Amino acid sequence: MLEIIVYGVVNSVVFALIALGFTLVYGVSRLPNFAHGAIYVMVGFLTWSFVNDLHLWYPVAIVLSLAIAAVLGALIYRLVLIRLRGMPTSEIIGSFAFGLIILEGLRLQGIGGFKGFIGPFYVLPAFIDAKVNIMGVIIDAQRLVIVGAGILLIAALWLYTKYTKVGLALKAIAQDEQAAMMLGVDSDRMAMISLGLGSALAGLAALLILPLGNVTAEAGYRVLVYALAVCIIGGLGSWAGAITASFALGFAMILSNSFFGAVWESVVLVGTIILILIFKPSGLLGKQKELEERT
Amino acid sequence: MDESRRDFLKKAGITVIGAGAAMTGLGQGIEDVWAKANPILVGCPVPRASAYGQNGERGMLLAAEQINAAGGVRVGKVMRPLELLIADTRDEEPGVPTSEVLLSIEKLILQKKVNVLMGGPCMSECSIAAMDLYAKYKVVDLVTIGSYSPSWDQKVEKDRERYKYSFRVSGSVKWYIKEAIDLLNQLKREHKFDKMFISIDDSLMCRKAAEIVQGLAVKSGWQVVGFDKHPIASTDFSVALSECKKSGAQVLFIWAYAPETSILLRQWADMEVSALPIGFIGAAEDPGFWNQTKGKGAYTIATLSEAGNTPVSVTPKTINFYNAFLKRWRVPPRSTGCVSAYEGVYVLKDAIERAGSVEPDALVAALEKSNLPLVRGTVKFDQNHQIVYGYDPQASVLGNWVQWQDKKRITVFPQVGKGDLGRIKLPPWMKK
Amino acid sequence: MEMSMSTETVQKERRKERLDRGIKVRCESLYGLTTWREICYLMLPRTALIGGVLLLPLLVDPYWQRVLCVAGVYALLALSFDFLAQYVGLVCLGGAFFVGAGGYVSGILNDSWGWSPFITIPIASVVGAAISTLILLPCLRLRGVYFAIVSFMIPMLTVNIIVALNIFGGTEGISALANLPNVWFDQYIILGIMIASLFAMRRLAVEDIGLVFRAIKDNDQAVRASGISITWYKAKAVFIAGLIGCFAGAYLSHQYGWLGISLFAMDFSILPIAATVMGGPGTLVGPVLGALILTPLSEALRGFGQLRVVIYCLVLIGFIVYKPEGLMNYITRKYEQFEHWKEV
Amino acid sequence: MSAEALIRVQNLNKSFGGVQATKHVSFDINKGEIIGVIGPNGSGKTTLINLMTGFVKPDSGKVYYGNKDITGWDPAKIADIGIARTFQVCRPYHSLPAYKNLIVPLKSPRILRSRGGRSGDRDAVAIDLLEEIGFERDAFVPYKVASTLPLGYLKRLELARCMALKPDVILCDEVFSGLSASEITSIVPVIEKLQMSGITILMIEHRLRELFRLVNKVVVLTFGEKLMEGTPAEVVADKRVREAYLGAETEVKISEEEQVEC
Repeated sequence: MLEIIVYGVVNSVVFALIALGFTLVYGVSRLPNFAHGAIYVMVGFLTWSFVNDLHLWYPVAIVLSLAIAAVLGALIYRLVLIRLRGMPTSEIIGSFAFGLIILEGLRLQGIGGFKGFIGPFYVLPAFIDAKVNIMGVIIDAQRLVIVGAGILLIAALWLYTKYTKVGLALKAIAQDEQAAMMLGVDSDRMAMISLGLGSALAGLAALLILPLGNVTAEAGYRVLVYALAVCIIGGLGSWAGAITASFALGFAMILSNSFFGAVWESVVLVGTIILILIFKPSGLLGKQKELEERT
Repeated sequence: MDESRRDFLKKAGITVIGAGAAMTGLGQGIEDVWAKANPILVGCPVPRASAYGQNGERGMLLAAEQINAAGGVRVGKVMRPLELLIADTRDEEPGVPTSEVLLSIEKLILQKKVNVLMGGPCMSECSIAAMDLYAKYKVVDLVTIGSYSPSWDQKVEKDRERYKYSFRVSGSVKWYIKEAIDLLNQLKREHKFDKMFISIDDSLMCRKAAEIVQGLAVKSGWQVVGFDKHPIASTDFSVALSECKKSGAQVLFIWAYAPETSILLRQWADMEVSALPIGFIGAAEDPGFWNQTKGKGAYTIATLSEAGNTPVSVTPKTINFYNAFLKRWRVPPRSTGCVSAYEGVYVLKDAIERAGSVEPDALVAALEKSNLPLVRGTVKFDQNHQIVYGYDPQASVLGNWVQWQDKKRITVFPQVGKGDLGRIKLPPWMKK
Repeated sequence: MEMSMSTETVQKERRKERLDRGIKVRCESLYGLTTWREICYLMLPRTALIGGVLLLPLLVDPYWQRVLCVAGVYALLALSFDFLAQYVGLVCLGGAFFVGAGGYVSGILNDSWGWSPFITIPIASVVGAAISTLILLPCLRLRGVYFAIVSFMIPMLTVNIIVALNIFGGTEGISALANLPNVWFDQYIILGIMIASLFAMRRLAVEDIGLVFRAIKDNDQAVRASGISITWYKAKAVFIAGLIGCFAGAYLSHQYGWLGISLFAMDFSILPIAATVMGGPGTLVGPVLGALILTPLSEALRGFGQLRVVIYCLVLIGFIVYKPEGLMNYITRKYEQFEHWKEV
Repeated sequence: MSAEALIRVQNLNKSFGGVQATKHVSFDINKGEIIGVIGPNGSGKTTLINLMTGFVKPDSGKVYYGNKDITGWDPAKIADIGIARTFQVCRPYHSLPAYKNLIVPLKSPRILRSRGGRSGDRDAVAIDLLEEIGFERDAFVPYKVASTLPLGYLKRLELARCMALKPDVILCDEVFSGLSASEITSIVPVIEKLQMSGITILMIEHRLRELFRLVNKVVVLTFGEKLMEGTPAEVVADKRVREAYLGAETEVKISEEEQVEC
């Protein structure tokens, strides 16, 4: 019972971390970044090879790969999405294709002696490799780190959008693009920043979560689907929604695991999504539909 | 007069003989040229991005290189070289439809006009679907990587005439389960173990298999004190492990192919669970496993499913293979696929030479009669074209269960041959 | 009608003046046809397409014939995607579900009762379409990205259910289904259906029901205000698209005599979209051509392993970003209009 | 509360976020009359129509049609029983030719029923309708793609789409706004004709002069509340209305004079 609660919380925070970057990007620039999962995985692989091939100090590797992720995110916007804004299908296809390029590119075999990342041999070191006992529930420290970091991150972002200039601009754009642009906020620049920031967040999530497991390209698709699920349930672009949703999902999954068995996990996942959308087509805290209905 | 005639006859005779000799020599020359220009085309559908695919590809390439270096394959009177045409099937990758895999096989058959097929695809769904292609195009195929599903030979059994072109050189899960049970019973005898805790990936295949194991184990006097199904790619096992610890099991039977299983074993060591981990553990097959778990994976027992992946001289050929592989690829053979794929090429060579042609039906007949001492033991096929596994290297091929003992994979079962062969050790915290 | 689109396409980069060729204007309505030139002008592209497609199988070797069949399958999927996206406004990223539904229905009928493909494929197309419609029904109220994303997930859900319940052959699927009689039948049935449904779709788009669909895309609220239930019409549209997609699926399962969870594979959802983007969204012909180009292309790249995916993604992005109008719109424009530079 | 009231609106409430769009609005519309709804911008006029036609669900309050309670019905269903509406922001099917825009209502169940399921020559009907409302047939305007039409035509297209539905009630949301005087004078008779044929009409307008010519009753809204209800003369005479219409004073005066004239 207690286990369910503890691991439920951990799961939920994991979901929140995964979805945070996606929802930030969508909230600010109304762009669904389908390369989210790819970047998540890429950061994992990069950090691994910085540490194991270039023998960099772990923190350095982390900073480096996060920087790369941010730049890449910005590039996705500059190269592709900037020309596709307002065409949902194109946005999705464009970013998804970019993601595929990253994912498959990481696995390229022997082109220019480049050995792609294939197989289950890539493990990131945990920040703290230990076990903690919470009232009889044994849990490894990394998971606590995740929870802590997750909460900090969310708080930090909140403060960022509340107090810094860029943050406020982001918020303004998110609320009313036209008005913000009239007030001299450069929407393109903001979208680029948001994509960079979002990608960095995806990377950060990867660095926190991946030490629990192995880095595999397949994770890219899974992460993308999870992020989508959370954001859809929470209502695209709504932070509060995303966090609520990740808790809903986190616990739904733990429960389904312990009562029906793991194979039902994803059935529960998508089941929840469809149910919620039937009753509230714009997600738990989404506004979109309401606005569209007003003529 | 008769002098001259005899003389003439002599000359004539010489010329005739000479001419004959010349003719034959010339003919020989022509045949060689023709042979060089017409290698035996072997199509190899392989999922290159998957670990098992890599194993198989390396095995097949190594064998082909050896054979060609030795002059090639004797077809009738001529020696023809082998040419492997490797096609990437991309099975075992997300989002790839089986039809695409089958299309890549059709490419080999229809466009490259290969004489024989061998190798993958690895995924059972694909390789079972592919059998109908081989039947349709009447091409011989040797499954030499992955695809352990029992439904493979069940399918052959349903219609032996239709599927006579399919042979399976790689193993069948049926046998591996038998091995597992025998190994468990050996432990029972030697260490008086009788309680096991089962932990598996929650995938259909693992569930099926684990249920069978459970049934058989219970029959032979085991007591199953716990059963844990964890979602694939789940990364925390402490709950299950603490249960296992409480349950007083002496064996932790694992059936899991997710790479995350290595975490299970790390946690097993951290928590000093007093139950010996045994089973089908994809993660523990890899030579990198020791470093991956920072040595915490010690004492884990897993199957490499093929003798020859460790330097144990089951047959004289075993060690040679191991060293050749090490030399060629600068890594030890990882696990399933390396050996079976390597052997597959030799099985083919042997069959072609006995059949004296590459005609499918002749080949099938020859293959069915194969009786060839190789790396894993002696290759024979049963009436469902499934290679025969067993414990006697003279009559069958052998499996290979290893335990991780200081940085090395030590073969602990079956106890045949000599080399990296040893007895099962228990972790310190299990010694009474 | 659908030709008039090209006149609206606005080029951002350069100022170009475009004038419709007189002959095009005269041909706008069929009643205008008088001379052979005009008839040819109209018939040429159509006959070229049909003739070309029907000739293809005779020109290529057996392997490429197989590729052609698969290309046909993707073409049908692209067609149904384009129809839903551009004529009804439902961006359905779950095309794989149609394939799966069709494939499973016909495969199971064939496997359990041994009915011949000639019966099972038509049944599967209808039943499969019905199933798809029912599954998508709850999502039809969703708009834009929401619908897209949910439809993207539906095939995955189905796979998980099949695995979880271990029904329909579970992870290993069912093989040894009846094949289609012969290679030529294989190809001409799919190509024939492809062309037939292509022209059927073009017709539908100008029929009254098609007009309602387009109206829904342009402005669903106004349609509701005219006392028409949009959900009901969207359902109809999904059913029509489902017919096409499910036929493709059923055909595929019999062509290879196999069915399995990978019938729901993501490629069946993604590749048709790529084809549509490349061929020209909204033209119906474009996506078909796109598929006929893209599938062989990605086959030809097979040798490159992972690189192949990278390459065709690059092609895709290139089109999306630099030629969003797609091949077909471009060609149509060239065919129907004079262009010349004009200084501003 | 006259018995034969066709539509009865009873204290409708709706708030978006914090904004109270309508507060306890209630009034009746009798069969066959034209009623005008006026009020400064943001006084909840459009919301009122959205509430009456089901596009927005009210927080509380009721809408009766005859004796049916149609509160919160699906818009399609409300249109189906004969309440048509135009949109303030024109919503043509821009990819279709003008006359094809009318195919949609002509294909609605309501029309099919009236024609006993038989769909006649819809195109002809559509084009006649358009001509009736002032699309020059011989200039091929009806055949032009909607996206190429100027605002004047789009407004009329909106109205035509309602007429095509053969409704009993039409709710017009600022059909006059953005039209030139001449265009308006061309539409006014159409509306009068509709009333003749017994159709009940509700008009939201800023063009008070034209409005007051048409309507028999006016409802005045400010900040979502009903300020008053009465004949144009009464409304014009009313102080509060003037105050509500800061700056609109003059306009009201003008219409006053007209009242005197006629």
